[in-house]
Amino acid sequence: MNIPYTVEERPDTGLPNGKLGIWLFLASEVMLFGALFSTYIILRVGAPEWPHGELNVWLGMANTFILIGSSVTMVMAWASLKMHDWGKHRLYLMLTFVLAGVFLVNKYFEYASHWTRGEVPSHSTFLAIYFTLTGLHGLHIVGGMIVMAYFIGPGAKLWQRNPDQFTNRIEFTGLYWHFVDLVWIFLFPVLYLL
Amino acid sequence: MEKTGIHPGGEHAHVHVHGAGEHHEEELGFWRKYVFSFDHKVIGIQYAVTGLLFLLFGFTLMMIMRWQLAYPGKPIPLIGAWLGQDRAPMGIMLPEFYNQLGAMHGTIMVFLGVVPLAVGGFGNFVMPLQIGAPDMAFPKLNMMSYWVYFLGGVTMLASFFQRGGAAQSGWTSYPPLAVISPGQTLWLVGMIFLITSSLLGSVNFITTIVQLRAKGLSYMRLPFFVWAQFVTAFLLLLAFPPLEAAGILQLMDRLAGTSFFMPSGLVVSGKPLTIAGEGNPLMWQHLFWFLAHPEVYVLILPAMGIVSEVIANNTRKPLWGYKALVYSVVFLGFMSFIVWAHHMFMTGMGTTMSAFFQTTTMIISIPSVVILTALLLSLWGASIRFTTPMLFALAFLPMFGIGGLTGLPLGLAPSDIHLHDTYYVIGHFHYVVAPGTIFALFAGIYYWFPKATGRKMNDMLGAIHFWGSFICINLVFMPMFIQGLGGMNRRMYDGGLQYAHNAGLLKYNVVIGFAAWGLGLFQLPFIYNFFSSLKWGALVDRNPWEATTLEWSAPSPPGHGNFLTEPIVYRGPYEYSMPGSVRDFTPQFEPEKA
Amino acid sequence: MHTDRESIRKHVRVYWMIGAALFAFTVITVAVNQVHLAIPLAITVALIIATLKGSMVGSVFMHLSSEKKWIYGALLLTVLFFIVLMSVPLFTQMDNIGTPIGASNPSHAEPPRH
Amino acid sequence: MLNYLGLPVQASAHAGEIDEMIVLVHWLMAILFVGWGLFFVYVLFRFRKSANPKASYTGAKGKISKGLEVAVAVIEIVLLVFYAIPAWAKRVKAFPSENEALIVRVVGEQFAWNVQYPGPDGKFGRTDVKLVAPDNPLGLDRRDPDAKDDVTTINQLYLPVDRPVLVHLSSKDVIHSFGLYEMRVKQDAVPGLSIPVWFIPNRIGEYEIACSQLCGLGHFRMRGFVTVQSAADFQKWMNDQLKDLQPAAAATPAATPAATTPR
Ligand code: HEA
Ligand code: HEA
Ligand code: CUA
Ligand SMILES: [Cu+2]
Repeated sequence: MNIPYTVEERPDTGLPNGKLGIWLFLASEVMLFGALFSTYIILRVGAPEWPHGELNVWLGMANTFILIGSSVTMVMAWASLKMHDWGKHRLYLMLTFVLAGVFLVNKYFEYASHWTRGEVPSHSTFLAIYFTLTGLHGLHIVGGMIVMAYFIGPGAKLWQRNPDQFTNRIEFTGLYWHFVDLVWIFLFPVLYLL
Repeated sequence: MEKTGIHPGGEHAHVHVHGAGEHHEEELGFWRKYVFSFDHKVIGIQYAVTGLLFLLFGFTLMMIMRWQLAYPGKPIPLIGAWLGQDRAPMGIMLPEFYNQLGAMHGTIMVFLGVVPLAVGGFGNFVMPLQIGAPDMAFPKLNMMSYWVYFLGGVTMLASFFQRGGAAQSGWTSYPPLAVISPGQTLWLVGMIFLITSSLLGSVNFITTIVQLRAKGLSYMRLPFFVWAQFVTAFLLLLAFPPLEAAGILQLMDRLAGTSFFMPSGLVVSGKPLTIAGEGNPLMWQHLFWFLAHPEVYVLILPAMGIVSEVIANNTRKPLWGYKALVYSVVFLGFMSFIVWAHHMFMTGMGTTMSAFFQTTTMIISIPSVVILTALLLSLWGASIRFTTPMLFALAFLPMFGIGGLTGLPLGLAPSDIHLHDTYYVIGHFHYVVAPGTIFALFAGIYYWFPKATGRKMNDMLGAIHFWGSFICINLVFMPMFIQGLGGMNRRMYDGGLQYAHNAGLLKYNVVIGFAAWGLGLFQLPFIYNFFSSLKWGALVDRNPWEATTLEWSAPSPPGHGNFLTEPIVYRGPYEYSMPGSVRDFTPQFEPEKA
Repeated sequence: MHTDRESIRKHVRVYWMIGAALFAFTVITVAVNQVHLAIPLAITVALIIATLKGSMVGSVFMHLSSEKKWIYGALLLTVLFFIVLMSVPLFTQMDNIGTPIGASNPSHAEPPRH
Repeated sequence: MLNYLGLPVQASAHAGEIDEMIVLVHWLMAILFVGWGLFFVYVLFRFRKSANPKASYTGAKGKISKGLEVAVAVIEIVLLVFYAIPAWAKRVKAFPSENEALIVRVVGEQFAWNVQYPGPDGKFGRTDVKLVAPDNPLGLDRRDPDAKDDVTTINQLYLPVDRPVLVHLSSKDVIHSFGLYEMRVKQDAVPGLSIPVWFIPNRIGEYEIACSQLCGLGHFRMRGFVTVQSAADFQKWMNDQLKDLQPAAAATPAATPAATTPR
C-alpha cells in the first residue's frame, strides 16, 4: 500500500497531505512570532521611554519593497507552472531567489552599520528586540532560499516524473514564502516606524 | 533543464505516485531498515526504547537524590565514589549537583521520557495502524523528528559533563537565576531541538489523522486513543512555539548579553550586573507555562487513550459514553491554553486575573471528572479479565483520581498560598504522571507488545511488576502530601532539615527513600520480561486479545505498508458483546454478514 | 486547485494588482510616519495598514479567500490562541499588585540616544 | 478534618480562613474519592470474569453520573465565589492604612533576607545599588535624611503582635519567595518589582521565613527568623536598635563605584 493523497486531494477534505501539513506548520510559526511580539509589547509597555528613529526607515522600506516583489514573483512562479510555462516558472523562481538574496545583503549592511556604531543587542531593550526579531526572520529567509535552491537545482527533475506533485511543492514553498513576507509586513512598522 | 511546453498527465489519471519518501519494498540495507527507517513502526519503536531508557535514567537521578534527602550529607553508597569532586566530593552530594539532578530529572522525565514514549512511541506505532493507514503522511519528516529528538537527548546528556555541570535552575528555568547559572546554555539548545522535533511530529500526526483514515472510519468511529493523540498533537503544535521563542530569548540573554528577562539594578553577590536591564522576569514564566500547562495534558491524554483501549478490551463491553469522552477531551485540550497562570498566583497577581485563572482552572477540572466517571462506569456490567495490561489500566483510575483531586486546592489561590512550592505540589503531579501516566504506559507496553513483536510478555513477571510498583509508588508519593501540608518546601537540598516546622516530617524522607529504591528494584522484572519476551515470549496470531480495533487486523508484527488488503471500517471502535453475535467481539473491519 | 489556464490568467492579473497595492500601502505608511502623529494614533494607523497588507497577502497570494474548511479551522484556532498569547500576559502584567522599582541603572550602557 | 491535615499552627489573623478553605476542598476530595473508590472496588469484585462471564452491551444506565458531575461543578463554583475570590481579594486589595500598620521593607538576596524599618520618621531612606557593600547590603544612603533613622537587620524580622504588618517585598538578584508557613503567607520576591504583602501576626513566638522559590545552591539554607513580641517588647527592641544606630549614621559609607562583572 502506498500513502494516498500525496498529490491528489482527499475527497472529503479537498486537500492533499502537503497542503494541510504546510498550513499546520505555518500555524505553529504564527505562535512562535506571536510569543516574540507579545514580549515586545510587555517590554515596551514597561519601558520608561522607547527610542524613535533608531533605524534607517529607507533601508527598511527598500527591504519591504524587495520582499513584496519576491512574493509576487513567487506566486507567479507557481502560476506559470499552472499554465505549463516551464521557462517562465524558472525565470520567476530564480528571480524570487535573487530578491531574497538582495534582502539579506541589504540587511547585512544595516546590521554592520549598527555594529560599527556600537549598537549591539546588549546595548538596549529596543536593539535586543530588533536584532532578535529581524535575525529570526532572516533565518526564515535563508531557509526559504535553501528550499528554492533545491527546486531550482536537483528538485526540478520531479517536473518530468510528476508535474502535479512538483506544482504542489512550489505552491507550498510559496505559502511559506508569503508567510515570511507577511511577518516582515508587521516587523517593518513595528520596528522602524513606531 | 530543457524547456517543455507539453508535459505528461495534466489530469492525474490515477497515476499512483510514490509519495513523499519513495517506498522501497525491495529489501533495504541495515541502515535504512533499522536506523534511518521511514517506517512509522520502526520509528515508533526507536522512540519507545529511547524514551524508556531516558525514563530509567531520569529515575536513577531521582534515586540518587532521594538518598541525599533521606540521609543529608552522608556519602552516597555504591556510585557515590564515581561521581567526582565537582559533584560529590568523597561521595557527599553538593547542593549544586542536587539542583542539577532535580532540574534534569524533571526535564528528562517530561521531554525525553514520557512525551517521546507516549506520543513518539505509541502514537507513531499504534495510531496509523488504528486508522488503517499504510504509514504516516510524511515518513521522511517522521524520521527527522526522531533524529532531532535524539540530538536533543544527546545535548541534554552531554550537559552533565561540561564544566559547571548541567542546568540547575529547575525544569522551569526561571530567570534571572537561569540566566546567571551554569549549564543553562546547553539545556536551552537541547530544548530547542526537542521542541523542533515535537513540532514536526505534531504536523505529521494531525495530517495523518485527517487525511489517511481508512474507508468508513468517520470521526465518531475513531478509537479514543486516536482522539487523544489528535488533541495532543494540537497542544504540541500551538503551545510549544512560545517556549521555543522564550528559549531563544533566554539564549540571547546568556550569550548576547541582552536583558529580555533581566530587570534593571540587579546586584549579584555584591556586584551590580552590567546589563542594559529593563527586562521582565515574569514574561518568561508566562511563556514557559503557556507551554507547560498544555504540556501536562500532553502527558495525560495519551495515557487516558491507552487506558480506554485496554479497559474496553478487558471489560468486553463498549466504553460508557464514548461521545462524552470525545467532547471532554476536545474541551480539555481547548481549555488547557487559558489556565497557565495558576502556576503564578504567588507572583503578585491581582484580583481580576487570579479570579480569571482560578475559574478556568476549576472549569478544566470538570472534563477530567467526566472522563474518569465515564471510564469508571464502563466497568459496570462488564466481564473483567484481569490481564497484566488491565491491572495497570485499572490502577490508573484511582491514581489519576488522587493526582487530579489534589490539583483542586492548588487551583484555588488562597489555599495555594500555603501549598505552593511545597511537596504537596510534588505529590499532586507525580500522582498524575507516575502512577498515572507511567502506569498507563506500562499498560500500553504489555497490551501492544504482541502486535509489535508477535510475542506476548510473561504474565507472572507482569503481576510481580505491577503489585511491587503499585505498593512502592504509593509509599513514595502519599507521604509527600503530609509533608506538603506540614509546609515542607520542594527543591530542598537537605530535605528541609533546618526548619523547625519540618521536624516531624523528616522521617518520611527515609520512608520515601526506601520506597523509591524498592520501586527501582521492581522494575527489574519488567526489564527482564521486556527483553526475554522478545526472544522467548509465547508466539501470538494477529488478534491475541480478541480486540476490535483496526491494528489487530494487520499481521503481528505488521509488514511494510501495514495491511495486506486496504482495510474498510464497518462500525464503531468498541463493539464488544454485541447482542445477537456469537463471539463477544465484533471487529471494526469485519463486514456485516448478509 | 484544479484551475484551468484561463482562470489562472485572471488570477495573474490580480496578483500583479495586489503587488502594486502593497507597494502603494508601504509608501503610505512611511509617508504617514513622516508627518509625526501622536504615538497612539501613529501606532493605530500603522497597524491598521499593516493588517490590511497582511490580509491581502493572506487572502490572495496564499489563496485564503477560497480555502478548505480544515485549514480555516486550524487557522481560527491559531488566531484564538494568538490573541490569548498577545493579551493575557499583558493583562496579568497590568493586574500585578507590585510597583516597578526605578533602580538607577548601574551599567555603562546608557539608554540609546536619539 | 483540620486536625488530620497536620497544618502548622495558625499565627496570623487570616490563617483560619485559609485553613478553612483547605479543609473544605479536602472534604470534597475525600467524598469524591471514597465514593468512587467504594464503587470501584465493588465493581471489580462483582463484575470479575468468573462472576459475570457475559458482559452487558448497554452497561450502566441512568443519570446519576450527570447529577454527580453537576454537583462537583456546583461545589467548585461555591468554593470560588464565596471563599477563594473574596479571600484572595483581602490579601491583595484590602491593605491596612499606612498609619495603623507597621511598614517594613524586605529585600531577598542570595541567600539572605534584608529587613529595613523606616524608623520614627516613617520614611524609608534612599537606596542605590552603587552603594551596595558588604557592610551595607541594601545600598542604603545614610547621607539621606530619611535614612538616618532607618533600622536594618539581616534575617531578623521583629514584629509586634496583633498589629497589621505591611511588607514591601523585593529582591536584589533572583526570584525568591517570602514564605511564613505559620502565618499562611507566601509571596514571590521578584527583582524589579516591589510587591506589598500584609498580615496580622496574632501569636507571640519565634517563627521562620522559608525561601520558597529555587534561588540557587543556597536556596535550602535561605532561612530568616520572625520574632513576634508584645507591642511593648517590640518598642523596646526598636529603641535599642535606634541607639546602636548613632555611630553607624555618623560614619557614612563612601559611595563605592560599581565594580563591573562580566557574566
Ligand atoms: C499529567 C500532568 C498533570 C495533570 C493531568 C494535572 C491536572 C491538574 N493540575 Fe496540575 N500540575 C502538573 C501536572 C498535572 N496537573 C505539574 C507537573 C505541576 C507542577 C509544575 C512545577 O511547578 O514543577 C502541576 C502543578 C499544578 C498547579 C500549580 C501548583 C503550584 O505550583 O502552586 C496547579 C494549580 O492550579 C495545578 C492544578 C491542576 C488541576 C486543577 C488539574 C485538573 O486537570 C485535575 C482534574 C482531575 C480531577 C478533578 C480528578 C477527578 C477525580 C475523580 C472523579 C475521582 C476518581 C476517584 C477514583 C477513581 C477512586 N497543577
Ligand atoms: C513525567 C514526569 C515525571 C515522572 C514520571 C517522575 C517520576 C518520579 N519522580 Fe519526579 N519530577 C518531575 C517529573 C516527573 N517525575 C518534575 C517535572 C519535577 C520537578 C523538577 C523541578 O523541581 O524542577 C520532579 C521532581 C521530583 C521530586 C522533587 C525533587 C525536589 O523538589 O527537590 C522528587 C522527589 O522525590 C521526584 C521523584 C520522582 C520519583 C520517585 C519518580 C518515580 O515515579 C519514577 C518512576 C519511573 C519508573 C518506574 C521508570 C520506568 C522505566 C523503566 C522501568 C525503564 C525500562 C527500560 C527498558 C525496558 C529499556 N520527582
Ligand atoms: Cu531564595 Cu530560595
Ligand atoms: Cu497547570
